[in-house]
Amino acid sequence: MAISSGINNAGEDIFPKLSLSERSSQQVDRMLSKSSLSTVVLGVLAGVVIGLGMYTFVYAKGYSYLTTDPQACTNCHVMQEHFDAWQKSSHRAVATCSDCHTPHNPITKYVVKAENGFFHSLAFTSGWFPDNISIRPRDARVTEGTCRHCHAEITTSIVGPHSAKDMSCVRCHFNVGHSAASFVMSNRPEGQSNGQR
Amino acid sequence: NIFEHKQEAKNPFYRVVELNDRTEDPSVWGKNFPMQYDLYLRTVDQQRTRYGGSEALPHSPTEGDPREIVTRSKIQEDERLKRMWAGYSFSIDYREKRGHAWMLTDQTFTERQKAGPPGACLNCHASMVTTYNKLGNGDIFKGFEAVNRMPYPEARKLVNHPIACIDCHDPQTMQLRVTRPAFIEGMRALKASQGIKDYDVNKQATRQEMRAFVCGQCHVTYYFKGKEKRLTYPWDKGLKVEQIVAQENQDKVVEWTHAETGAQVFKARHPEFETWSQGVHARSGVTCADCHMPYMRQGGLKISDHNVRSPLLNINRACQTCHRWPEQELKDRVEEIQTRYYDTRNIALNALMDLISDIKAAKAAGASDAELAEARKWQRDAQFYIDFLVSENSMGFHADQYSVKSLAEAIDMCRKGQLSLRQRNLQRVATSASSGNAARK
Amino acid sequence: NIFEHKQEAKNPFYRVVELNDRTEDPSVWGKNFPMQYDLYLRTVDQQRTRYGGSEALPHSPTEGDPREIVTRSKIQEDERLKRMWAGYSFSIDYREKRGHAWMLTDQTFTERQKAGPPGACLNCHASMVTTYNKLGNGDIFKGFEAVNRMPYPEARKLVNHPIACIDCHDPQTMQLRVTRPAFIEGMRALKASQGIKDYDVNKQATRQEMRAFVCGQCHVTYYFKGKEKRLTYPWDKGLKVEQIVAQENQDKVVEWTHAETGAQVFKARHPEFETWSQGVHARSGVTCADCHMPYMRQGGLKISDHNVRSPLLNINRACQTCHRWPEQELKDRVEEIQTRYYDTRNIALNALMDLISDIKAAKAAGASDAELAEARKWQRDAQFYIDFLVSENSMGFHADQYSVKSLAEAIDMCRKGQLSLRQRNLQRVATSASSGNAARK
Ligand code: HEC
Ligand code: HEC
Ligand code: HEC
Ligand code: HEC
Ligand code: HEC
Ligand code: HEC
Ligand code: HEC
Ligand code: HEC
Ligand code: HEC
Ligand code: HEC
Ligand code: HEC
Ligand code: HEC
Ligand code: HEC
Ligand code: HEC
Ligand SMILES: [Ca+2]
Ligand SMILES: [Ca+2]
Repeated sequence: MAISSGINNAGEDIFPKLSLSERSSQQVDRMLSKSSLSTVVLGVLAGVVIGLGMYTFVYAKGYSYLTTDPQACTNCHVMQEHFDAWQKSSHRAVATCSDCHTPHNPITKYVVKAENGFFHSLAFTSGWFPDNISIRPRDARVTEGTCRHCHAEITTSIVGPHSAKDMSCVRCHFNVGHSAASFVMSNRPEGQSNGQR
Repeated sequence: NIFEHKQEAKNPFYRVVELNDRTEDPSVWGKNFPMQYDLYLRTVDQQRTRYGGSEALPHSPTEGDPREIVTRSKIQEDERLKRMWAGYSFSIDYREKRGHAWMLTDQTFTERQKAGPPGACLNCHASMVTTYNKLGNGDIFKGFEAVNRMPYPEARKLVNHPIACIDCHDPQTMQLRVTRPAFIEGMRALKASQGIKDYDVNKQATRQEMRAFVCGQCHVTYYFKGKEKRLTYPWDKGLKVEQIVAQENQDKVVEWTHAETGAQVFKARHPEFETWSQGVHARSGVTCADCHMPYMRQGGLKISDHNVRSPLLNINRACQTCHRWPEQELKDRVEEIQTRYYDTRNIALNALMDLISDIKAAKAAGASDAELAEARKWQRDAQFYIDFLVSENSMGFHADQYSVKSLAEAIDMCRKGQLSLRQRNLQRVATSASSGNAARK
Repeated sequence: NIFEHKQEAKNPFYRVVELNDRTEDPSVWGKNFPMQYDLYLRTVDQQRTRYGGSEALPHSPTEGDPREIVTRSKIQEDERLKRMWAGYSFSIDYREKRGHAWMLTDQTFTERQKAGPPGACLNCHASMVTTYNKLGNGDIFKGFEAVNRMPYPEARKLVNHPIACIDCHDPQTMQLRVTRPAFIEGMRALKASQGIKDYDVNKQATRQEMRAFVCGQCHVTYYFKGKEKRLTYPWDKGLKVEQIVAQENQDKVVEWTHAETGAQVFKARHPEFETWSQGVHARSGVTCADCHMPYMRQGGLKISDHNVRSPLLNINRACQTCHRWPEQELKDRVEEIQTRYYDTRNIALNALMDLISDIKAAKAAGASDAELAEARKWQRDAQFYIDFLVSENSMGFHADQYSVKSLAEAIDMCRKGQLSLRQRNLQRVATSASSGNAARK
C-alpha cells in the first residue's frame, strides 16, 4: 500500500500513472458507469455511435480539431476553461492548443486530430465525460513530445546522453499551457487568500 | 442533447416568480432555479465514507420520536465519549450528522431535548430569516434575541423548514449573504482582534470569503451566554483552540459538572469553520463551497452542486479541479491523513479516561476539593481540547498538522493532571516513605 | 548569444577528458562539466534561514582543531539536548550541519572524535568509491567491510575528498547511481518487507527514485552492527519511526547507558530520507533533488543546481515551478509548519526532561533496578522517538503531520514513564497511606 512508504510513489509504479494510465482508465470507467447506457452503447454500436459522432463532428464543429485556431477549440464550451487559462498562460503567445496537443509530425498529426475530434465529439454529445477532464495516456505522450520538440536545445542536458531513463516535463510544468491554479483564480480576485488564519 | 447545450448557454435562468425576504419556501425559489433546487432536495440521501458521510439505520417510530431512519449513535460506538460527557445531555444521545434536509427533524427528536434546550438552538437547524424578521419587525438582531430566550418547544412552532435558499442568498441578486447575528458578532470580534474595527461581513467580505462564511454561520463551536441564552461564538482572541479556551475561561463558561470527577466543564461543538481556517486550503483561498458544493456541468451551464455532502462522494468535481491525481489516490491521501489523526485521537481519549479514573479514585479515597482542584482544572481544559477535535467532522483533514498538534498538547495536559494528583498523594505520605523525595522533586 | 546556444545544444558537454571509476578528483570531472563543478564548489557558502541553513562562526584554530570557521553548537543552544544525550559523545559536541564541502573537515575535527569512532563513519563524509574499490579489489562490499572495522584515524588516511561527482554519477554515462553498500542492503530489506525479492537499486530504481536515493545514501539514521562495526540502516520493518524502533529493539541495539538514569539507550540520526518518505511530497513523486538541486538556466541549458542547500535560499526555482504562490507566502507556509512542529517539539523535550528527573530522583531515593526497569524502558523508546525528530533537519517540513503525530506518541510515553514510577512508589507506601487505593487504581 502506498502509505507504507513514499518511495513507491516516487517511482514508475505510481508516478507516471498519476498523469497517465490510471487517471484515464478510471475516467473511462466513470464514463461508462455514468450511463446505464453503456450496454446499449455496445448494442447499437457502430451505427448510432458513429452517426452521433459524425453528427456532432459537424454540428458541434468537432472538425475544429482539424484547424489550429485555438478559438476553434472553444466551439465546445467544455474547452472554454482551458482556453481562458491558456490566454493567461506563459504560452499564449508562443503555442496554440494544437501545438501541444497534436504531434509535430505531419502524418500522425491529422490522425490524432481526426480521432480526438471524433471521440470528443461523441463524448460531448453523449455527455459521457467527467466534469474535470483529464488527459489520456496517448495524448499526454503526444504533449510531452511537443515540449521536447520545441525545447530540444535547452533540455539536451537533462534528457540528453546523461539519462537513459526518461523524465516527465509535465511533472513540474503541469501549468504551462493552462494551469489548474488559473481555473481556481479565474473565479476569484487574483491571489485572493482567505482572511481567516 | 446538443440543442439544450446551446440554448442554456445563452440564457441561464428564467425569472418565473418574484422573490423577496418573505419568500421562505424553497420550492418557490425552485421555480426560478430548478437545478439548484433539485440538488438541494438530494441532501436527504445518506452514504458512508470510511470516516464520514452517514449511515441510514431503521428506527421504529415512537410517538416521542416518529423518525423511521436515524444515524449511528456515536456514544454507543465509543464509550469513551459517553464518559467524557458524563452528566451532560450528550451522554444521553449523540449521533452521526447527516444531510441538511434532516437538520430540523434530528434536532426536534434528539433525546437531548430532555435537557430542555433554548430556542437559540434553532439558529442553525431551521430557516430563520422570515422568523427573525417577523419577531424583530425587520430587525434580525431583535428577532434573534427573542428566539434565543424562548423555550425550544415554543420557538419550534415559529419555524417551518430546515435551512433554505433564503438563509444563504439575497432574493433579489442571489448573492451570498450572512443572515445569522451570532456570526456577524463573532466575526466582528475576530476582526477587531486583528485590528479591523466595526467589520461588517455583508459589506466587506470578498465573494470568496462568503463561500466559507455562509457555512461558518453554523459549522462552528458556540455557547449560550447568560440567561438571555444569547448564542455566542467565542472568537474574541482568535480561532485556534487555545484562543477559544482562553476566551471561554475568561467568560467563566461552565456547562455542567462532570458526573464522575466533579470538574466544572464546558463543551465544544463541530468547529469545522475554525479548524478549516488553520489549514493549508484556507491559506490557499480554498473554501467550503469549493469542496462541498463544487461546480458541476448541467447542460451547458456550470452550477454549484447544492447537494452539500462529503467531497469523497464527489472527488472528480471536488478535488480534481485542482489536483491531478487519480480519484483513488486522492481518497487514499485523505484517509492517510484521517488515520494518522484517528490514531492520535485514540491516545488522547485514553489519556483523558486515565485522568478521569484517577480523579474519581482520589475522590473516593477521600481527597479534598482543594487537593483535586489542580487535576480538575487540567481535566477542564484538556477535555475541551479533545472535545473540540473529536466534534470536528473532517477527522483531521481540514487542518492535518494543526489538529494533531492540538491533540499532542491535550495529551500532555491529561498526563500532567494525573501527575499533579499523584504527586500530591505522595507528598501527603512522604514523611512516612523514603521514596518521598523522589516524589517531591 | 544564439550561436553559442546552438553549439551547446548539439553537444551540451565537451568531453575534454576521459572519466572512469578511478577518477576521484572532482576538478577533473569539472573539465567536462564546468557549470556543475562551479556550483558544487559553492557548497562552502553558509547562510541562515529561520530554522535551517547554517551560521559561520569564527573559531581560533588549535592544533587539535585548525578550523577557522565553525557552526553554532546545538547543545549549547538547547541544554535539554545535552541532557538527553548525557554520557554519550553527542553531549560533548553537536553542531549545526553545513554544506557538503565541509563534511570531511567537520567530521575529522569534531570533539566526538574523543570517543574513538570507527572507519565506518567515513561512508557518509568522504568520497569512498575509489577507496572501496581499492581495498576490495573491485568489490565495493569487501572494501566497505574493510573500512568499517578500521579505527577512524587509520581509515581517514585512505580518503582525500568530501563527497565528489563519482559518488553519485556513473563516469561513463553520468547517470545517477548508488555507491553505498549500506543503502543497497537497507533498501533491499525494505523492499523485501514489501514483498519485492532481491531488489537491486541500481538496476530497478526509476530515474525519479534515484533523485532521492542518491541522497538517501547518507541522510538516514543508522547504527554500527557488531564488532565488525557494519554500517546498518534498520529498515527491515519499514521507514516509520515506530518500525525503526521495533527493528533496533529486536537487534538489541544499545549505544550507551544514560548518565543520569542508567537507562540503556540508543541514538537516532538525521533521518531526512525516512521522514521525507512519509510526507505528501514523496507521495507526489517530488524528490530531494527537485527542491535541493532544482534546475536552473545557464547559457542555453537547463542544469541541476549542484550548490545543494536549503530551498528557502532558492525559493523561485525550488518551489515556484509547482507552487504559484509569492516567495514570501511560500516562506511563511514553511515557517508556519516548522513553528507548529517546533512548539510541539518543546513539549516533548520538556516531558523527557521530567521523566529523566523522576528516574534520577527515584534512583537517588534508593529505588531498585527492578523498580526502575519500566520507567527506563519508557525512556529508551520515547527518547529515540524524540531524538529521531530532533535530529531530522527540516524542522518538520518534510512530513508535517507525521512528525507532529510521532511527537504526540513520544509525549505520551514520557508521561507514562513518570506515572509508572510514581505508581510504584505509591504502592510501596500504600499500606501506610489511605490515599493508597487512589494511587493503585
Ligand atoms: C466537439 C467539441 C470539442 C471540441 C471542438 C474540442 N474539444 Fe477537446 N474535448 C471535448 C470533450 C467532450 C472532451 C472530454 C473527453 C473525455 O474526457 O472523454 C475533450 C477532451 C480533450 C482533451 C483531454 C482528453 C484527451 O483525449 O486527452 C484534450 C487534450 C482536448 N480535449 C484538447 C482539445 C483541443 C486541442 C481542441 C481544439 C483543437 C479541442 N479539444 C476541441 C470536446 C471538444
Ligand atoms: C504549452 C503547452 C499547452 C498548450 C498551449 C495547451 N495545452 Fe492543454 N495540456 C497541456 C498539458 C501539459 C496537459 C496535461 C496536464 C496534466 O497532465 O495535468 C494538457 C491537458 C489538456 C486537457 C485535459 C485536461 C487535463 O488537465 O488533463 C485539455 C482539455 C486541454 N489540455 C485543452 C487545451 C486547449 C483547449 C488548449 C488551447 C486553448 C490547450 N490545451 C493548450 C499543455 C498545453
Ligand atoms: C510550439 C512550440 C512550443 C511547445 C509545443 C511548447 N513550448 Fe514551451 N515555450 C515555447 C516558447 C517559444 C517559449 C518562450 C521562449 C522561451 O522561454 O524559450 C516557451 C516557454 C516555456 C517555458 C518558460 C516559461 C514558463 O512557463 O516558465 C517553459 C517552462 C516551457 N516553455 C515548458 C514547456 C513544456 C513543459 C511544454 C510541453 C507541455 C512546452 N513548453 C511546449 C515554445 C513551445
Ligand atoms: C524537476 C522539475 C522539472 C522537470 C522534470 C523539468 N523542468 Fe523545466 N524547469 C524547471 C525549473 C525549476 C525551471 C526554472 C529554471 C530557472 O528559472 O532558472 C525550468 C525551466 C524550464 C524552461 C524555461 C527556460 C527559460 O528560458 O525560461 C523550459 C523551456 C523548460 N524548463 C522545459 C522543460 C522540458 C521540455 C522538460 C522535460 C524534458 C522539463 N522542463 C522538465 C523544472 C523542471
Ligand atoms: C479542500 C477541501 C475542503 C474544504 C475547503 C473544506 N472541507 Fe469539509 N471536508 C473535506 C473532506 C475531504 C472531508 C472528509 C469527508 C469524509 O471523511 O467523508 C470533509 C468533512 C467535512 C464535514 C463532515 C462531512 C461528512 O460527510 O462527514 C463537514 C460538516 C465539513 N467538512 C464542513 C466544512 C466546512 C464548514 C468548511 C469550510 C469552513 C469545509 N468543510 C471546508 C474537504 C474540505
Ligand atoms: C443553518 C445552519 C447551517 C448552515 C448555514 C450550513 N450547515 Fe451544514 N449542517 C448543518 C446541520 C445542522 C447539519 C446536520 C444535520 C443533521 O445531522 O440532521 C449539517 C450537515 C452538514 C454536512 C454533513 C452532510 C452529511 O451527509 O453528513 C456537511 C458536509 C455540511 N453540513 C456542510 C455545509 C457547508 C459546506 C455549508 C455552507 C455551504 C453548510 N453546511 C451550511 C447546519 C448548517
Ligand atoms: C452554531 C450552530 C448550531 C447550534 C446553535 C446548534 N446546532 Fe445542532 N448541529 C449543528 C451542526 C453544524 C451540526 C452537524 C455537525 C455535527 O453533528 O457535528 C449539528 C448537529 C446536530 C444534531 C445531529 C447530530 C447529533 O448531535 O446527534 C442534533 C441532534 C443537534 N445538532 C441538536 C442541537 C440542539 C439540541 C441544539 C441546542 C442545544 C443545537 N443543535 C444547537 C449546528 C448547531
Ligand atoms: C448552505 C448555503 C446555501 C443554500 C441553503 C443554498 N445555496 Fe445557492 N449557493 C450557495 C453557494 C455557496 C453558491 C456559490 C455562490 C458563489 O460562488 O458566489 C450558491 C450559488 C447559487 C446560485 C448561482 C449559480 C450557481 O449554482 O453557482 C443559484 C442560482 C443558487 N445558489 C440557488 C439556490 C437555491 C434555489 C437554493 C434553495 C433551493 C439555494 N441556492 C440554497 C449556497 C447555498
Ligand atoms: C480550489 C483548489 C483546491 C481544491 C478544490 C482542493 N485542493 Fe487540495 N490543495 C490545494 C492547494 C493550493 C494546496 C496546498 C499545496 C499547493 O499549494 O499545491 C492543497 C493541498 C492538498 C493536500 C496536501 C495538504 C496536506 O496537509 O498534506 C491534500 C492531501 C489535498 N490538497 C487534498 C485535497 C482533496 C482530497 C480535495 C477535495 C476534497 C482537495 N484537496 C481540493 C488546492 C485545492
Ligand atoms: C518539497 C521540497 C523538499 C523535498 C522533496 C525535500 N526537502 Fe529537504 N528541505 C526542504 C525545506 C523547505 C527544508 C527547510 C529548509 C530550512 O529550514 O531552511 C528542508 C531541509 C532539509 C535539510 C536541512 C537543510 C538546511 O539548510 O537546514 C536537509 C539536510 C534536507 N532537507 C535533506 C533532504 C533530503 C535528503 C530529501 C530527500 C530524501 C529532502 N530533503 C527532500 C524541502 C524539501
Ligand atoms: C556522502 C554522504 C552524503 C550524500 C550522498 C549527500 N549528503 Fe547532504 N550532507 C552530508 C553531510 C555529511 C552533510 C553535513 C556536512 C557538514 O555539516 O559538514 C550534508 C549536508 C547537507 C545539507 C545541509 C546544507 C547546509 O547548508 O546546511 C543539505 C541541504 C543536504 N546535505 C542535502 C543533500 C541532498 C539533497 C543530497 C542528494 C542530492 C545529499 N545531501 C547527498 C552527506 C551527504
Ligand atoms: C549514514 C551516514 C552518516 C554516517 C555513517 C555518519 N554521518 Fe556524520 N553526518 C551525516 C549527515 C547526513 C550529516 C548532516 C546532517 C546533520 O548534521 O544532522 C552529518 C553531520 C555530521 C557532523 C556535523 C554536525 C554535527 O553533528 O556536529 C559531524 C561532526 C559528523 N557528522 C560526524 C560523524 C561521525 C564522528 C560519524 C561516525 C561516528 C559520522 N558522522 C557518521 C551522515 C553520516
Ligand atoms: C550529491 C549527489 C551529486 C553529486 C555529488 C554530484 N551530482 Fe551531478 N547530479 C546529481 C543529480 C541528482 C542530478 C540530476 C540527475 C537527473 O535528473 O537524473 C545531477 C545531474 C548532473 C548532470 C546532468 C545535467 C544536469 O545538470 O542535470 C551533470 C553533467 C552532473 N550532474 C555533473 C556533476 C559533476 C561534474 C559533479 C562533481 C563536480 C557532480 N555532478 C556531483 C547529483 C549529484
Ligand atoms: C515538483 C513539484 C513540487 C515542488 C518542486 C514542490 N512542491 Fe510543494 N507540493 C507539491 C504537491 C504535488 C503537493 C501536494 C498537494 C497537491 O497535490 O497539490 C505539495 C504540497 C505542498 C504544501 C502543503 C503540504 C502540507 O502538508 O501542508 C506545502 C506547504 C508545499 N507543498 C510547499 C512547498 C515548498 C516550500 C517547496 C519548495 C521548497 C515545494 N513545495 C516544492 C508539489 C511540489
Ligand atoms: Ca499540512
Ligand atoms: Ca500534510
